[in-house]
Amino acid sequence: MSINLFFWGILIQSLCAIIPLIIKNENRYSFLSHFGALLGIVFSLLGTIGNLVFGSSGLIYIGFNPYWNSLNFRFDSLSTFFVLLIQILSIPALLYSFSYQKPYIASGKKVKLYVFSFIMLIVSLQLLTVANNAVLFLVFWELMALLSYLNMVFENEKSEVQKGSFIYFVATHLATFLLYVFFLMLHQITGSWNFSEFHLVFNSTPQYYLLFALGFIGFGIKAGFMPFHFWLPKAHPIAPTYLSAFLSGVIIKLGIYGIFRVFEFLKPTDPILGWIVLAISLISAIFGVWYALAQHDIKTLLAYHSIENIGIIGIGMGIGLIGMAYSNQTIIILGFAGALFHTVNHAIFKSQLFIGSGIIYQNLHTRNIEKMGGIIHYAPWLSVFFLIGSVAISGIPPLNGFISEFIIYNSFFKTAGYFGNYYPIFMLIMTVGLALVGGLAVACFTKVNSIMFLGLPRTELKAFHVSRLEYFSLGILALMCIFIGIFPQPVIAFIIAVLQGMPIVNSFGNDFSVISSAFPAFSPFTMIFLSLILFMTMTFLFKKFLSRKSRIAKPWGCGYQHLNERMQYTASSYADELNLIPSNILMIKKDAVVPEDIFPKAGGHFHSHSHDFAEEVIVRPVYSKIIKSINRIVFLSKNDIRVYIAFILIALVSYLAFAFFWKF
Amino acid sequence: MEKLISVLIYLIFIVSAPLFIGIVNKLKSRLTGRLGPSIFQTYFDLKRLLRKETIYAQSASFVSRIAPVVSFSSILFAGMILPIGFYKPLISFNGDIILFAYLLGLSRFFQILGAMDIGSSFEGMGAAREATFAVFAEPIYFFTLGSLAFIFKFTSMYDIFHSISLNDPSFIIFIIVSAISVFFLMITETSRMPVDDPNTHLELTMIHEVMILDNSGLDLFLYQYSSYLKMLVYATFAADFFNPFNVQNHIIGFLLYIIILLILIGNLVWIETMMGRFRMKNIPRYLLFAASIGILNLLIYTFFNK
Amino acid sequence: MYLILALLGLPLLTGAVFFVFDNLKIKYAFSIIVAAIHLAAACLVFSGSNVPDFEQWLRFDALTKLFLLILSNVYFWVMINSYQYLFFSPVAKPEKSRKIFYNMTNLYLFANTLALISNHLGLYWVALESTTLCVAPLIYYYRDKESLEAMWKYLFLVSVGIAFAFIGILFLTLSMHGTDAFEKGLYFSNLIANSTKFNMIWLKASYIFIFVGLSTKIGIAPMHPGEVDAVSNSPSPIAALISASLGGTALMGVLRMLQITSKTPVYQFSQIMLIVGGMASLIVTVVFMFRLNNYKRMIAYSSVEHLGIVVLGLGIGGIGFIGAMFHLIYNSLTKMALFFMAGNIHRNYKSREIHNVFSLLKDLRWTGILFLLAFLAVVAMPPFGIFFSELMIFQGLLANGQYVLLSAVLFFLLFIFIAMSRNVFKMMYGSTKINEAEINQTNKPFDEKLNITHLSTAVILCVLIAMGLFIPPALYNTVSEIAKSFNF
Amino acid sequence: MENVLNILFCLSLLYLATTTRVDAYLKVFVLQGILLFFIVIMPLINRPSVFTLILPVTILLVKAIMIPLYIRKKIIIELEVKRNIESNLQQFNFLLLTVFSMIAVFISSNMLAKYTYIDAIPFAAAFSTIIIGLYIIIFRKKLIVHVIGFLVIENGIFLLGISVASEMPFLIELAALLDIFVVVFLMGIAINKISSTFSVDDITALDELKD
Repeated sequence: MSINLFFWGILIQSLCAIIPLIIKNENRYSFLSHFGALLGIVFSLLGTIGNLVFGSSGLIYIGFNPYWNSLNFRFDSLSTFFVLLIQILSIPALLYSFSYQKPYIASGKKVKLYVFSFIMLIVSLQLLTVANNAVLFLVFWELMALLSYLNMVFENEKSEVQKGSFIYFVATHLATFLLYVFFLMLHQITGSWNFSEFHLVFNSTPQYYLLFALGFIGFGIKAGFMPFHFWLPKAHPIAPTYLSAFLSGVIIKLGIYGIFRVFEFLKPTDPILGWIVLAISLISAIFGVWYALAQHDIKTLLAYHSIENIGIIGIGMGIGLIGMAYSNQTIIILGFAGALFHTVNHAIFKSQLFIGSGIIYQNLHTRNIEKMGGIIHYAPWLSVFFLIGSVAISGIPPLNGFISEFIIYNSFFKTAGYFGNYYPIFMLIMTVGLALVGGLAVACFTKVNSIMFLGLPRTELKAFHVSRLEYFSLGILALMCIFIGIFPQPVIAFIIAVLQGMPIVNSFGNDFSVISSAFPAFSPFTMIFLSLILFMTMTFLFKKFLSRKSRIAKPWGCGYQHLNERMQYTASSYADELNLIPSNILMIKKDAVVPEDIFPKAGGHFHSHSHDFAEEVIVRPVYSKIIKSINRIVFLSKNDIRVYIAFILIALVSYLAFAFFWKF
Repeated sequence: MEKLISVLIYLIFIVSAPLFIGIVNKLKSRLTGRLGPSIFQTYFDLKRLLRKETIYAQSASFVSRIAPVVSFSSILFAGMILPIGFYKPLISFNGDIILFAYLLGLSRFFQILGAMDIGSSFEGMGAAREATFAVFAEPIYFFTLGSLAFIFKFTSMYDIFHSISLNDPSFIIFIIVSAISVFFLMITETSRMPVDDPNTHLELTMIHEVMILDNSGLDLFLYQYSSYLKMLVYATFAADFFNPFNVQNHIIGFLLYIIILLILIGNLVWIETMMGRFRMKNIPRYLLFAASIGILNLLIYTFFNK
Repeated sequence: MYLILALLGLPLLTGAVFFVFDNLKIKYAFSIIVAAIHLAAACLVFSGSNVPDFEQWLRFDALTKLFLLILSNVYFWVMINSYQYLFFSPVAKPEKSRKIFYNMTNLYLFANTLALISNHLGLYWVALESTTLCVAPLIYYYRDKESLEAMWKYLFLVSVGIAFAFIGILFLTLSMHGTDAFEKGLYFSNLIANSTKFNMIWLKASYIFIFVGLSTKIGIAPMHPGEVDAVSNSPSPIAALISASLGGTALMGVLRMLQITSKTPVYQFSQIMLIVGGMASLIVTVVFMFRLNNYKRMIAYSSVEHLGIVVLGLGIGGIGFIGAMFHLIYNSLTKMALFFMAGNIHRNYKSREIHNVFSLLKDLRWTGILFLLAFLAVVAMPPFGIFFSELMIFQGLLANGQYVLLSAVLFFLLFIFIAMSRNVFKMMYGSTKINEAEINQTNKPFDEKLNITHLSTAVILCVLIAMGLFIPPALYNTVSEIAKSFNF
Repeated sequence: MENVLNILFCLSLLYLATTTRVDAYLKVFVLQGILLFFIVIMPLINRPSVFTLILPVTILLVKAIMIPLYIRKKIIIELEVKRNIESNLQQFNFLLLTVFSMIAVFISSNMLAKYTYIDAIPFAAAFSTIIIGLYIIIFRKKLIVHVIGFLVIENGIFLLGISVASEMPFLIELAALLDIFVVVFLMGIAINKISSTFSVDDITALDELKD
């Protein structure tokens, strides 16, 4: 019953996607399609929850193709987890996209194509996670890439939008080519196209490592691990904000979903693979956040933070992988639980931050944080929600970011405990790495919050309009952050249920009592955090009651009374000292004109910009070398008929020689 | 009964926080040949601040009103996790060393926001320095405590410190090594002499002081009290490493704790009078040095103890 | 018997009669009727109704049925769109080239159908030569320097190529000497039946000559330039006709030779030849795709690439062979869609240069979207068929264990994708270099009414999507029958 | 007797390689047409039936009379084409090339004659005509010379057909001849147009189609 509810929901959504193509009036179809799609999502959400509760792992056939045999769907626990994530996150995204497009419709921009492709994107995501046939998976995978590209060219007049979306499209296409080979090899080995039959004994296949590399890199490009992340900082800032919120909140998670599937198919039993995943994720985490520290564009900064959080999720998965190698169930559970929990958290607070930055972009029409400032006086509630988001993302206790990092820390300690010899040292390095990431995240988000919201406004601000709908979508996400932070038990129970369903977990013995013991006790958290918040409100009220008189005066500034906004700390000066350390990796270029004479006249300026290491050193030179070598093949290009005839003669003679001297 | 004693100990801990700084100032002035203020001078300052009128800057928003409250209460809660005088702390569960670090992170987060809220370049400079040095403080904490946690396979503060028994000579090396790095962590976090001079008034050199430059009245009270508390929390954290001869009797344990604290004060004062400040540029290098000591004892353990 | 009349007689008759008429409207109506009848006949033949084989002169096996259906489908769509095109095409002296347009297209249909269904190698050769003759004046439609040069090059190159094919046929007869098949003559059925008794050296030599000769017409590198010049300078219906149907007919000769050599030890060699040809066309496309600035030429090179992939698939065999068959079908549909839209763009922007075409999505709303969809089809995006056929070919490559070849093919396809998408997206969005405002005044407003080309392209794309995911059983049976006849 | 005619054919090729004037090319082409006529007539002498005679007569008619007349009238006179054929390869090298290729063809056809059922001389003559025809196209600039080169290739193919004594049905031979004539006819029209639009009729003019 619940499954066809899910498919009914999908049907409604796709119908709503087609509405804009029929109705002419912009406002009417945008309203109809957005809220119709919302209704569809609620339907399919009920469907997924229904079949999670009633549990149905049967296959749903939608057609038969002579070459790819049955095109079917399957609701196993991992895909239900990700479908739920997509559906929950698409509600605020749709609300925000509706209000984001309103000013554009008012200014007469035709948004038909973009409304259609955004809703179809949500539909293809849901079907992608549920697809069980490899070819069907590839179809929806490419559709996802195509539709997100079509959506990304929202403001395609600007050249940076054209360039960024082109890089995104090529990167996903490269990832898909790797996945072609990955799925074809799996088909060749197991002889079937269904995910449920793709399980392989480790040492029976010679190309085992090649398969793992293909799968991991293919999905890693989409997830955004460090060496293959070059498209992410280019694609996020130029996409319309509702898409970049959805892109980094949900679409990147599909790379993670893919990597989980790779683990499920290959069941790696070699710890080295675990170590590789751990190393890549640690690098992505540390350098993700360090690059973010050096950025001035708010959306590139958030994009790099997505890389950092993907790194943290990767660390959880690496630990799980090591657990699988030694087939020790507690480690597997801890690692994967940390990864899944952080996926949920990241989806929530990252969409919140992106929506916040989108609202600011719509009012100030700039993404450069050095031009913002003092927004808290004009939109206090917006800065409260943004503050909650940034506290959550840097993993500070009362909110949900801390819980998932806590699980991952615990997995480090448990791994060091179980496996002797060198593991404690490596686990220590991982703990310190994660702590460093936490510290840098704190530094980065204090910078973002203080430069954007606090202090004096750097560009004069008049009205700051935030629609009720935007407040509502931000409100839902903020509430989720706080709720999960203080009451993690329900989400933990849900994740344990998902883990029980996953073959990679329950195939190592399924006495799930060990699971509850593996998990650190969460009951103290609720008690501590509640009392912490209670204590804070108490002291705040006490302070308000006790301080009978409080006065507003000019800031002290050691006696200098004429503080103006240009004397404030800017983003680059705040993060300057921290950026000096890996400056050759961050590739920070500073151009500064310093007036020399004693009474300096105007004209001095300072600008620092960081280039992406992976792009400058790996992708760009390789690409230009290939293009140069392609262009060097010049002899083919003479367009004289005698040359063509000479080609025919040469081809003939060479084939004849080849035919008669080849020994077969 | 057990719970009652730990609550009582915790209350004493909170009340005696300013006393610790009072003794330090008194001892320091004595060493430099001055009579120096009485050890209760810090209490009088706090009382004076209670009466004072709180002044907020024009550019300040609600953040600068809640920042002192949040940073004060998070340090209070961090104190609850520490085993004071080798007693069982109020909060202790598996994994509370992570909660301890991140609670301090929370207080730092809001202190920086409070400073940046005023929008003057002095607070900005202090906040930037605080954020930079905090990034290096966390690795020191995790290196030392993490390596101990890995050695003893416990993740709760109380269990770790109780499993350190000084009668086995190899443990003494660990304790000395981690004590040095933790002492350095204490100096950085509580902005004592070699890293930052607590009672200088030259804005360009201050780190911690300049962040609370613009606060007054009750906010300043809360900030001052939380800095005293932070000082005592880090002192106790350093003291807990020396849990001699796993003493069972509480009274002797508590006395031992006070003696170790006094030794610590002596150390602190000695360094403050003798050494000048490090240059701001190479403070990160010293912090990395302190962190690498931490990893030393894990290497010792794993390789020699095979 | 009436089927033969519909397939061959009617086009010949109308082709001849039209030399007398010169009223364009009647000619258009007549040729659409002929095309419709031809399509109906082809469908009947495809669905298995038996046709007399004129004492061995004609042959209706699975391969001919499939190719016949492709040809008539392409011809039908081209005929529908030709009238729309004739009236608006920017030609200096239109009436002279319009007069002979419909005669030549009908004669082309006759020659092409004859070539497809002929059972005798010589008859096939003559019909192929006459298709070149029919197409040459059509290429010269624009009567300007480029089209003249393109016609000359095409005519000269292809006739030299086909002459070499004739040498190949003579070598085949040489290889038949001394066997009893010699008396029975050059009938395909006879050749395929007792090909094992032939002399291997001459069979190999004849295969080479026929492959090289015909590849000038198919467009396989290094003999592709003639085809590319012709396709990129002829009017877009004719370009669609050439690249979609003519390539297939020439490929028929190569397939027949493959069938002949399939039972003999020469088979492995002929497969390697096909693979080499396929790879060469991919390399050539990559090289030229980065340098060109003319979107019609870009589509021409993409058809060289796709026919290279088809030949590669044929060379691999097994699932790759089946993939190649489907690839041929899907490629013919995609090429038509692309060329019709290119024709539309050419008519509105009056230039074939990519940098003169900009903000297509904004100005020509329908053409822009359909051109983008057609481009996505040609670059193997999933809902469209080419994705599935390419997947089959990759699967065949893997089944043969050719990892290196597969990675090379993927590498080239990726770079072709990069180059093509860069060009197409430059056309799609507003050009940032030239200041758009003053440009718009010059050639605005475009008449973007929904005309027949849009409708037919939309229908073609829908057929492409439908055939991609859910393959009709009749097609599946025919393709597996073909595979059996090549003993896969 | 056939061998003598074939050798004469090769001689005509060599002459082609040396001359630099266009109408000399034409005369050689006419000679080759006549030689072909005799080669075809030779085996049919002993059973003279009208039916078998049609083919040689058409060859004579098409190859020796109609095409040369057409070329001479339409191209050389109307366009007063300059006499000599510019070539981008000195005559001497071209001659060397033709001689070497003919030697190579003769050697390989002898080798082949041992394994398979062919008689060496006619096969070698036919094959060398084809190759020399190709060289003419590759190394000459004038368009008319290209057409003549193409016709020489056709002669070579026809000679090959006869030497292989293939039982190619009569209708196909005739259709092939007809096709060749139509191709030449079209090329003639094209050259007219080219020389009128490009005002110079050698191949270098044809480079409008850049990428």
